[in-house]
Parts: sequence; structure tokens; C-alpha cells
Amino acid sequence: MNLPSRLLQLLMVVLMVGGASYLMMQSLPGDAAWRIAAGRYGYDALDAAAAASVRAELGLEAQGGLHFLYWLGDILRLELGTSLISGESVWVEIRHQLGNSLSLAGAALGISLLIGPPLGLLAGLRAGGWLDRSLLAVCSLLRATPQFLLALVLILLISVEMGLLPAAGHGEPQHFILPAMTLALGLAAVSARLARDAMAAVTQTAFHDFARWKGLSNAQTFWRHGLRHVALPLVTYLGLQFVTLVEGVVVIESIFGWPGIGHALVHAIFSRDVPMVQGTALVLGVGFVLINLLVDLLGRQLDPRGVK
Amino acid sequence: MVKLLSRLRWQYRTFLHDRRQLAVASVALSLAVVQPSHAQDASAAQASAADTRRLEIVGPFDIKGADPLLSGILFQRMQIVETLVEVDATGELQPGLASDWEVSDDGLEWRFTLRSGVQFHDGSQLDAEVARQVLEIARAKPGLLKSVPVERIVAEDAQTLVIALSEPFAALPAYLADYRQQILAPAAFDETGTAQQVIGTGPYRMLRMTPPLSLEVTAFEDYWGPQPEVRQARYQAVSRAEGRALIAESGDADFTYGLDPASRQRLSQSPRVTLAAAATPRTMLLKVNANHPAFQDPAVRRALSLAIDRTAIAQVVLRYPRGASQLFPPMVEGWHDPALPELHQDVAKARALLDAAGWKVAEDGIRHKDGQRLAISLITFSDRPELPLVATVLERQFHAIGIQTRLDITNFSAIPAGHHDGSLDMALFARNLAMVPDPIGNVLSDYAGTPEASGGDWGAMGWFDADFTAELERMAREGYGPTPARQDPRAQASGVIQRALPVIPIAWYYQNLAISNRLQSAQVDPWERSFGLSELRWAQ
Amino acid sequence: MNQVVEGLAPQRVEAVRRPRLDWPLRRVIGAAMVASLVLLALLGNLVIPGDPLEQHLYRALQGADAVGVSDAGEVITSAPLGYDHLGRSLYHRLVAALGLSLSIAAGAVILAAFSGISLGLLAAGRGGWAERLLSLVADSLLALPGLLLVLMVSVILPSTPLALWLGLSLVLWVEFFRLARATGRSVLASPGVEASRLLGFGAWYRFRHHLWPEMAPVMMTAMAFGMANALMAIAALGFVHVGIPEPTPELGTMMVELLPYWREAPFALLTPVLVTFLLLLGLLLMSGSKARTSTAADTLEGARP
Amino acid sequence: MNVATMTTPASHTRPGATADDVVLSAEDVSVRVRGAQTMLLEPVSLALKAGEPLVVIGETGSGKSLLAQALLGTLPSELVASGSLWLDGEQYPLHTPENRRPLWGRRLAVLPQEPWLALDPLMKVIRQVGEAYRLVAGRSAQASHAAARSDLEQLGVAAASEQLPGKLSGGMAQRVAFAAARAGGAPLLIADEPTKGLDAARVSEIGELLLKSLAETPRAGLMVITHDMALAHQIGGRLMVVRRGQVIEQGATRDVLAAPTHAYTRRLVNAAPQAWPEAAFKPAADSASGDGKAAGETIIRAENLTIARGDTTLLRDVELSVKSGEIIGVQGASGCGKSSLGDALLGLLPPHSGRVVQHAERLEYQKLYQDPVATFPPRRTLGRLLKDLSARHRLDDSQLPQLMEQLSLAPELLSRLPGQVSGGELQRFALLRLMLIKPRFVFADEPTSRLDPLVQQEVIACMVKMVREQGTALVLVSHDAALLRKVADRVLVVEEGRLKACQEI
Repeated sequence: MNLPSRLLQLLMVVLMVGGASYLMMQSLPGDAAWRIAAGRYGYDALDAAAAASVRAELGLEAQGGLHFLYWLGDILRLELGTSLISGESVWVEIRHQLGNSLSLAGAALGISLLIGPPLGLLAGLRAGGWLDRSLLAVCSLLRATPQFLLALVLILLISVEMGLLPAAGHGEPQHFILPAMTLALGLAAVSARLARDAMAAVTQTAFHDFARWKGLSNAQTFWRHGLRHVALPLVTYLGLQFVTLVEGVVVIESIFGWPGIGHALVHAIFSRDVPMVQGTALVLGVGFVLINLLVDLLGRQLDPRGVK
Repeated sequence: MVKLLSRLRWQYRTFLHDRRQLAVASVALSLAVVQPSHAQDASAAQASAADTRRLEIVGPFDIKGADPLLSGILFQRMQIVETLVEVDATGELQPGLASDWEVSDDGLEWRFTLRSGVQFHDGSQLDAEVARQVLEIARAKPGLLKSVPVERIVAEDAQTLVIALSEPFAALPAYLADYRQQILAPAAFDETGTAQQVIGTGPYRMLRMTPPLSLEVTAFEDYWGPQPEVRQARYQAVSRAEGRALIAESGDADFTYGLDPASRQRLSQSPRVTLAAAATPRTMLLKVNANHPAFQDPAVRRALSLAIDRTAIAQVVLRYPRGASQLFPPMVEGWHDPALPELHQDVAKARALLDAAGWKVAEDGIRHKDGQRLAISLITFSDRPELPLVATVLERQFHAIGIQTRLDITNFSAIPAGHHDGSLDMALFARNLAMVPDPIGNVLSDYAGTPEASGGDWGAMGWFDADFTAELERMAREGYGPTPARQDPRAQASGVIQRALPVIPIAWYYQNLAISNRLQSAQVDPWERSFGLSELRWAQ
Repeated sequence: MNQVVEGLAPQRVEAVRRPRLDWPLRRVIGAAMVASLVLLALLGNLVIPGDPLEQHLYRALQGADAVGVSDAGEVITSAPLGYDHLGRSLYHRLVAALGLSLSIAAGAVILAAFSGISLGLLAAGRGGWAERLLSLVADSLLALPGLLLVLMVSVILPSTPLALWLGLSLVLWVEFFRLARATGRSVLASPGVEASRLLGFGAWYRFRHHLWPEMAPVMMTAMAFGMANALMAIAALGFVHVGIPEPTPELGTMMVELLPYWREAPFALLTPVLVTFLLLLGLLLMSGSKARTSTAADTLEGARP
Repeated sequence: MNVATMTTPASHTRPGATADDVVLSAEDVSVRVRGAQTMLLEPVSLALKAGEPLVVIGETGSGKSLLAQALLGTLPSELVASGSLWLDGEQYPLHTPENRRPLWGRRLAVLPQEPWLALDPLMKVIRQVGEAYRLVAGRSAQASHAAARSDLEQLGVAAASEQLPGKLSGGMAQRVAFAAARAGGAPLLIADEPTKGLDAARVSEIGELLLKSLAETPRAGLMVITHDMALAHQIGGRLMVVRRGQVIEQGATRDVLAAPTHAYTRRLVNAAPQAWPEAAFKPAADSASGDGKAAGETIIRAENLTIARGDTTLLRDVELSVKSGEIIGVQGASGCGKSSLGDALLGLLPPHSGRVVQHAERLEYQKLYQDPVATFPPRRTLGRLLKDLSARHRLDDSQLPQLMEQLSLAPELLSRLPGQVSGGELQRFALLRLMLIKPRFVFADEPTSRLDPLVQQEVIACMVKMVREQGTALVLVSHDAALLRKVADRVLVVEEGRLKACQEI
């Protein structure tokens, strides 16, 4: 996609998230003040007085007449408001959590890239061989395992039974390993398959054969005429995979107690903190579009032929 | 892996056998956890040395912000902040930042003498004026103090704080022990009265706070009391019970709060941790809307109560030795009346009561009266994972007596909200009956009220008893002096609730935690006020 | 290698090509796994009747028992897989949960496939603004995590199964749309479609005989894959407690419920885990992969004139 | 006829005979399916002499490419070769393909067919040539670059050296591929269908290129595999004719082509359009005057027609009228707008300006496509497809058997899927489909360019038969001038965006 269509996409994402958030605000069963007060004060201290003070403080009564256009206008001015729970600016909250999520996602991506594509390439070079077959089996098994289950298996084996790594927590480097591994295994399974398929496809092409006929060794053929072609679909895939990564982050963060954006999102959904939901969703959506813009550029670098 | 599986199988087999014994054992354990320290003197020396050991605490409570109203209870538990009045394990009031207090004969003027030489973490001094400002801020916010008939608060001199009331209120000192009345330095508050920092007087000061999941404290060198042995501590919020249990199991936490029943069972086998439990003044109860056409009739409410198998719920779902026989657990002395006839299950009698009340079983197995089906909704929430489970059990047990129940597992705010708009039928929740160490505050707010606005958000709904209310108000004013019947008035009040059943008690709670073997001893505070950090000793 | 093997006569190619099913063994195994689980969901309750909600609290987490009469004189339904943490028959909960998860997932996939294919073909056929607008919407939806969309829909809609159905459809249709548009674009521009049009065949004929044969394998793959994704999403939502509400049995919620008991009753937890795993594995195997292993056969096939 | 006996005498004389002029020899080369006895290529022996090219001809599927693959060691893994290859005094058993891997690029160069596919689409042209110099011939980076540049200059494609292969024309791509294949320094060149898909003009260029390099390189050998008689003619040297896995005839190229002994070779030679008898396809009546066929009424007329796709104007000011029973040939290079002309005439592409007047029913204007496989629904048997058609238009299909016989289509083909019959058969089915409708006008867009010469000849014959018998107006598009000259009543040429009458007729 080119720049203008990415911009359009960006606009559309903003429009959809804004619209959904507006609908959410409108359709909250009961009184938002109650839910917000619940999020703030907990069940032991929640009462009518607490709800009333929230209502007064946030001026929730006035929101009935809120117009969608004003709502969108606020978003377009990057005015995301304040969290209904903490009272902190949504930007401040997100900035904090996004960093944590990005480092986790980055670590996961890194690990998955170390595992997945190399294995996939090896399997693809010898399509039908034992590595290919076992990789296919492992990938199928991994893809059929929901992430939270994988997380628990890893925790039970590595953390509890072997006592090697902490089961949850945040702050030390060793806390990264388990959640990142959980995320990475799923990603690696898919990227390995993709790399394998791409590699197998490349080895079938006429130009791959011709490169060998020219006298290039297998390794030379791979580096000069294979890798770039495999990298193309892989890079595109990684751009699209960002969403899956984020989705995994939501579940994984909640299991491993990781103070990231996914954790915040689930929390915000529970307590109906609509500005936070909107903020996180916007950041995720916009992040996706931007990352794919990068992927477009990288793809153009790898494949200067233009639109395929 | 094989080892793991065989272990699993063994535990599965022995589970039934173990279940009852375990619960009893863990309660017994809790009574004997505090051990005298033989390292009292050594502790100071150790403290001065750079002790880098950090105590790891894991609990379910998110950190929401610096204001006492948001996460004040956590700051209190971490002993960052203190209140004027403290409470001991038996519920007796103890001196806190106020070393002494007295009340005038007419009960209208309370005089608190503040401890001298108390320093805040920012170096400022505590005096009566500071305490006054902070209490005024607390009074302006929602909370229990609002319901106290305070006329004015005066700093009489540097160490004397006077609280003048418009009418007597015997439980005032207990109210001041509530976490919302924690004493922060004035510098902690912004101009709107919202705390932006946590500057307390406790033995620990805040090192860093990263909401919502963690905060770190370090010992406060200028604390007015003895220096604690544990110099560093970190609290981490882990919202899922499984996650907490796993952390405890892997030995990454020294103190793990809020263990679910199944994890307790598992952790009891772990060599890394010791389980502790203490009865707490928290009861799981079923709030019933007495305005509902069916539940107006006390006999129908009684039938509901008779349908419930509390023992099975306690033993199978909660893994406690037994269910609640009345609203207050035995630890709440005075309010708990051992003489009260126990709530129990009697399905036949429940059916008979419903029949007598005119609710007849129709063809679909559900009772009808005047063309109305006895189908109700039950609201509960999953913040406490046992609640949906118990609700599921209740649904079947009510079904057995011909009542159709629709479970609505939602945000807990639906309960007070449903109370106020009248839409609630039944709600299941866990209520802390002693937010203030003296339960009178809770009982007043939950069961008194006025004929127009009867009961309270987390108590009775549509049920009002004028005499009962008057008696509660008297107790609040005058304390628990003898009545003409020469009975403890608190027990009498419990009796009223037991007979009328505006709420149906299901189970009494225990506080469960796992303590790592790095620690030598640990204390469980039944009032959920403190993690007891300053009392802890390292194992070596 | 195509160009070098070009020299084989068709009759020779026949001889060279191994007999190959349209559905390789992997897919057959996958389909068999899915079919047996679907059968279990459909017939499970007929074979051994029972109520997934019925509780026997004191049997909680116990193993299987036989049909019998309890001390109190009431007939106990047999629970072939034992009991869950509330003494409910795991077998019957599993059967009911399978039925529910499968029907929501299937419903979502069918709705998504129908709307995705229709809109995709509309975009491919019309081109211009219709295509640009639809693609924009699809691309933008793609930018949002599916779980987030379902969560948002579940806030807006009151009924959970309805919200799951619509939310999942909203997530899934994009894939069908993109596939249908891509296939549609190339097939609609192909000489075959043009020839049929010139020969006077109508739109339905062209869809049925040109578009569908090209799309069907891809769509079937996408449907199986979408099914798997939907099932996983339902389970994941159950895991964060926003899935199907209690006490209705659902696979994800069952796992979450039984998770704390993993050491006491590992087999109670394993049953829903295993069923979910097999279901997903079956669907993924069924969906197959574009990659094949027999290179020579493909080369030869590709070389056919 | 026993091929083995035919080739045996030769095989005794060549291998081992380390005569100086033999640069490569092979004995008893055969190919069969692994684990099966069926021979796909019966044993054959051959020798390449320095400076004397060897041409292998045969139809698609005859097994001529298997020969090259067996020698090179590039057979698919399901096929196994036997026999052995002699090169520089070394023997290479053919059943182990790996032993020839080190020869690639160094001793044996391979010129691929469809070179635009054989060049890496993501690498600049000059680097693809240069890397062989650098990595295979072991020259320095600068020397490699310079050598690549000079190669490309010599081949006349220096301008393209910084471009990606996607920008090259077919002929340019083949020259680049030639440079890349030779850069490793291999003196022996095996070219497998080097002119497949190229326009006729390009074919002779490639032929010259091959001959030139053969002449210029010392001790060079050349083996060309083709079905193009013109190329075979041009290359000369020795010739082998392969049919159904057997070498049925060999000898000096010129001799064999001039006087083929084998009937099949004769047919093959005669199948080239150049060799078609003059006027074989012309109507019996005198066609010298344009309106010779008095019965011919105008079926379609284009008036002042301008055709554009998007913003590109392809053809302007087209004036054309076609009468029934008339065959009009349209010749032009690929991409010149020939197909768009058809779309415009058939109403599939709205004219940019001007108009098209059709004088008959909509259904009576039909088209014949280049790739017949793509024009049939893939999952429906041919019989069902014909039934669909007659049901749709309530046609009388009683004449179907007769028509099939005319087109020499066996009835059992009706139960096959379109992908299960050969290209020639399918193209005749496409024709049959049209004949059922009895169209008044057919636009045939390169209908035989993907077919072997023999099959092409058959299909063209059927088409002409349809025109003559049903009085159809036919516009026949082809890049093959010879073919058009032999078939069409008039030939028009597309040049510089205009449709002009061809001067040669």
C-alpha cells in the first residue's frame, strides 16, 4: 500500500475506534458513575456516596447530550481525556504501559525470529525431509495450543517444577523470559511455516535453478538469490503479525502480571473506563498502521519492482 | 514429568481424605504463628549493615493512586501510613499516633493526645494542626467519617486534638482507625484535597510506586518506634488467583495473599511455603430484595436459607471447615451469639414454607403464585473467584425448591446500583463486617436507614425494623452497655437479623496466605489492616 | 524446474504421477478428528443421557462412576469422565460445551464467510469506489486486535453468545473478503469468465462454475482456520472471564474453572484441554497448508500444457 | 522399429574414441521412473564435436528435454537416468546426478527456456552476470563488473545493465541469460528451448548468438533442444529427432531437414507454416479481388475507432469491415493492442471514440483464446459443458457427433475434465463449442501460439473449415507472419498504433 492509502487507513481506524468507544459509552448498562466508583474504591468501600461524588466530579450527567462529532473532534485533536479510574491523563498512563508492552513484544519477536525463520529455512531447503516433517508436526501442535495454556505449561514445568525462572512479575531481566517465550513460541511456529513455504517455493523457481546452473554453490545461491525472496513475505507477515502479538500480549500480560497495555486494556474494559479503552485501542490500531507503513517501506527496499 | 504426574495422581486420590483435615489444620496454624524473636538485639545491628534482602509480597489489590481513598488500605498494610488509633489481633483498640484519648461525660467532646516526636517521611513533624487538616480532608470525601456527627475538629495545642460532636458517638475512636483516616503530611495533598504522594509516618517509606502493579518500600530511619528487621519490601499486584499461587509455589514471593481454595490445597504440599490462615470479619452473604413480591414474606426468605447446603459449599467450594451459622463469625466477639439457633439446610421444610406461602410448583418445576413465576436474577462478580462458584451452587439449590435463578456475573457496582434503582433481586458478595474495627459502623450503614431508604448498599434492601434501628443508634451513641433484658445488645441485634434474614449468610471467610521459608515467622492480621512487615524476621 | 520437464507427454505424466488424493492423509485425519468431536457434541447426550448442570457437591473432582442408586435413593446419572469441582458430570459438560462452542464458532464462520465472500466479489466485480471503500474498512479492521473487537462488541451488546457471534464474525469476515476479492479479481478477469459471458451464460453460472471451483479450496481452508481461531478466541475470552457466563458450560471457561485443581484432578483439567486441542488440531490439519511435500509431482503437474 | 539397434552402431564408435574434436560424449542415456520399468527415454548415445552443434527436435512430450536433463543431472527426483557421460576423459555415471554438480557453470553452461523467469527478479542485470565471473570464474570484484559490462555491451543490452529483469523484453532477457550462463567460463552450452515464447524475429537473433559464441570459443560445444524448425535450420550441425522417447532419425541437420527419411520427421518438417502448401487454406474461388465472395455480407464494421486502456491509446483511426466467410489476419508484436482490438470489436471494451457496428445477434460474436485451459470451467467435464451450452440456448446437439468427428475429437474425451486433455484437443473443443452456436464472427487471439507445430496445423485446418462451412467471419491474430500469409484473405499489420494493410500480400 502507498502512503495516501495508509493515511486513509489511519483515519478509518481512528473513526472506527472512536465510533465504537462512543457506542460503548452510550450503551453502558446502568450508570457509568457506579462502575467508575467501583473501579476506584473497591467493593468494600463502594456506596451511593462514592458514586455520587464521582458523578459530581466527572460531570457524568452532562454526557447524555454528548455529540458524536464533538467526541471525534476530541480524538482528532489528540485529546484523549483522563482515565475515569485513576484520574490520570490517558496519555500518561498509556505511555507508561506501552513501554512495558513494547519491550515484551520486542523480546518475543526477537526470540521468535531467532527460532522460527532459521528452522523454517532449513526445512524449506529440504522440503519433505525429516526436519520439515518434524517441524510441521511441532508447528501444528503449537498452533493448536491456546496461548494461555502454553503459558501455564511453561510456568508449571520451568518455573514450578524446575524452579528455574520466576512465574510472574516484572522488573528484572529474568521476568522477561517466560512471557516472551510463550509469545515467541506461537509466533515462531507461524513464521517457521511461512519461511519454510517461501523457501520451498524459492527453491522451485527457475531463477534459483539457473543460479545453480551458473555454477554458484548452494550456499551462494541461498544468500544471493534465496534469502531476499524469503524475507519479503516474512517481513509482510511480521507487519500483519503485530496484531496477533498484541492480542497475545493481552492474555499473556494478565497471566504473568505484566504491567503493559494489554493488562490495562482488559482492566479498562472491566471497569468500563472508556477513555482508557479508546486510548489503548487507538494506540494499538495506529501502531499497527505505522508498523505496516514501515513494512511497506522495507518491502520496497527488498523488492524495488514496485507494486506487485 | 513422570514424577509430576505420579504426584498429581497421588494427590488426586488423597484429596478427599485430606480436605477436612487441611482446613482445620491451617486454621490451627494461624493461631500459633507468632513466635518470640530471639534476634531482637541483633536486628538493629543487622539493620545498619546494608541488608539488601527484599521481602516480596504478592496480593490481589491493584495500586490505583496515592490518595487514601484509592489505595489507602494498601499503604496501611505496607505500614507506610498510620492512623491515630490502632487495633490489636483481638479487635481491641490500641494507641496509634494518638497515645491516649478520653471523652467528656456528655459524650460530645473527644480529646486525643498525640504522640510526640513523630516525623513524617518528608521530615516534617506531626502535630495536632496537621492531624486536624488531614481529618478535615478525609471528612469531605465519601467514607464512614461522613456519617459521624462531627461538629468541629480543633487543634487545642500542639499535641491535643479535640473532636466535638453534635450528639454522642461511642465508636468514634474505632472510626479513626479506618484506613481512610490515615494521617499523611499536608504536603502530600494538592489543592483539591487529593493526595498526590504518600508521605506517612510508618516504619516504611515509599521508595517508588508504579501503578497499577507494584510498589516498593524501604525502612524509615527516623521512625518513632523500633526499627524493623526487614529493610526492603516490594508489593506486587497479581490479579489472578492462579498466578499468585504459582508465584508462591515457585518461591518468588515471601508473602502471598488471597489464595484460592484449590491453590491452597496444592501449596500445602509445597516444601517452599507454609500456609497460614486466620478468621477474618468477612462473611459471604446473599442480599435479598425484600421489596420483591416473593421475598416480602419472611417465610420465603427463610425457605431460601433452608435450601442452602452451607456445609457442602464451605467444604467443597471454599474448603473451610464449615459454613456460616449466623451473620457474624465467632471472632467478632459480642456480635457473634453462640446461643443463636444455627442456620441449616432443610429442603423439605423449605418446600413446605413455600407451599404455605402460596407458591405452588407448576409443570415446569418452577413455583408460581397469582400467575407470577418465581424466577429471579442473582448478581455477583468475579473479582473474588469463589463468588461465581457459590452462585452456581446456589442456582442449583434454589432450583431444587422450585426457584429459577438467572446468574448475572458482572461488575460489582451493579449491586449498589441495583439497590438504589430497585432492580436487584438477589446479590451474592463478601462483606467486610468490620471496616472499622467496631462493626457498629457497618451494621448501621448496612441494616439501619430510614423507612423510606431502608438498609444499605451492601446490606438489607427493602427491610426496615424501627426498634432495631433505634437500638443500633443507641449503641452507636452510648456503646454496648447492658439493656433491660441484661443481654449484650450486640447479640440481640444479631438475633433480629438472624430471624428476619434481610440477608442470608452463607460462609465466614478466612484470610489465607502462603509464607516462604525465607521467613522465620509471620503474623496474620485478622482485621486485614497490616501485612505485619515490621514484625517479620528472616529465617537466618 | 518447470521449463526443463516440459518435455513429458501427457500420457507419460499420468504414468509418473503417483495416485494422489485431493485430500492428503493429513487432511483426512484432521477431518476425522473434527467429525468425531462434532458427533460427540450431537449424539453424546443421547448415548449417555445426563444434565450438565446437575451437581453432586460431595463427588467433586472424583473419577468416573457407574449408573447406580445413591444412599438417599436417587438415581445417579453416570459420569463417564468423572466430576468437576462442583460435582457436575464432566462428560455432559463437555458435550454441552462442545455443542455451544462449535455452534457459535460455526455460526460466526458462516456469517463471516457469507458476508466476506459476497462483499469480496462485489468489490472485485464493481471495482472503483465500492472496492476502495470496502478494502479500507477491511484493512482498518485488520489493524485492531480481534480480541479487542470482540470485547468492544460484548460491551455494546447485552447477550454474550450474540456478542461473541457478531464480534467474531466482525473479525473473521475480513479474511474471507480479502481472499474472495483476490480470487474474484483474477478469475473475473480471466478468459474463462469472458468466454462464458460471450457464450451467454448468466452470473450464477459463472459463479458456480468459474469462481467457486477456484475459491472453494481456499475458502474451505479459511473456514477451517477461522473456526479454529473462533474457538480459540471463545476460550481466551472465557479465560479473562468475559466469555459465556456461568453456569453454561463452555470449553474455555471449563478450563479456567478447573485450572486451580490441576494438581488434585489433572484429568478433570485435561479433558477440556484435550478436546479443545484435538478440535483445533483437527481443524488446522483440515485447513492444510499451501506447502506440499511431493515436489516432483507438483513440478510435473505444473508442466502440463 | 528398434531404436536401440539403430543407435547401437554409433554408440560403439563414439565413446572411448577420444578423438580430439569430441568435447562431450554420452552412451546409453536412458530415463525411467524410479522403481518402474517404463522407459521415458530409450537408450541413446551421442557425441558433441567442437564447433559442430547438435540439434535435438521433437514435439512437446517427446522426451527431448529429458535427454538434456539426464546429461545435466537436473531430472526431478522421481525420475532416474542411466548410462554415462564422458567429459574431458572423465566418466560420469548418470544415475548419480550429484557428480555433475561441480561441472555447472565451469564445464557445462545451461541456457534456460523462458529466461525472464530464470533471472532473479530482484537483482540488477549486471550483477547477475557479474556474480558468475566473481564466484565461479573467481575474478576480482572490479574485473567481474567490467567483464559483465563488456559482455552486455557486446550483446547490445548495455543500456539495461542497471535494470531489473522485469524491465527487459524477452529477447533482451535471453541475451542477458546467455551472458550469465557463459560467464562462468563453461565451453559447452546446452540450450533447452531457447526461443520458447519469443517472436519470430527474435528467434533468428538467438540462433545467431549461439552460433557466434560457438565459433568464437575454442573447443566449444553446443546442444540445442527445440521444436522450432526454423531454429534447427539456422543452427545446422547434426540433428536428432526424438519421438515418444526414442531417437527415430539422426544425421546432418541440413540433410535430414531437406530429405527426412522418417514419416514423422517429414510431418514435423512440413508442420512449420513456412512449409505449408500455398493456398491450402484459401477458398476455391478466386480471392484476388476483395469482394470475390459475392455472398459475403458485412458482419461487423469498425468506423474511425480509437481504442484505449486507461490513459494509454493503443490503436487509433481503425477502419475495418469483415464479411462473412472472410479471414482477416492481424499481425503485430506482443503488447501492440491486438487483443484490445478484439475486445473492442466484441463489445468487451467500450471504444474511446468512433464506433463498432455489429450486424447480427449478440451471441453470434465470439472469441477464441490463446490458452484454451483458461477458458473452460475447470471442474466440469467437457460433455457437461457442451450440454450446459445447448441447454442454455436450446441448441440442437444432434450434430455434435458429426462435428466431433470433423474435428477428429474422440467421443470418450467428453467424460474428461478440461485439464485432462491435451492443449490441441482442448483448443478444438473450444472451436467445437463455437461451432455449436454457429457464430457469424469469431475473433481468434493467437489461438495456436502455445501449440506444437503439428497440432497448430490441425487446429488451423479446423478453423478454416468452420469459416468455409458456416460462413463465419474470422479475424485471426498471430505474431507469425508466415502463418497468416498462408491462411488469411487479407493481412493487416499493427504498426505505430495504427492498423495498416500488409504490403506483402
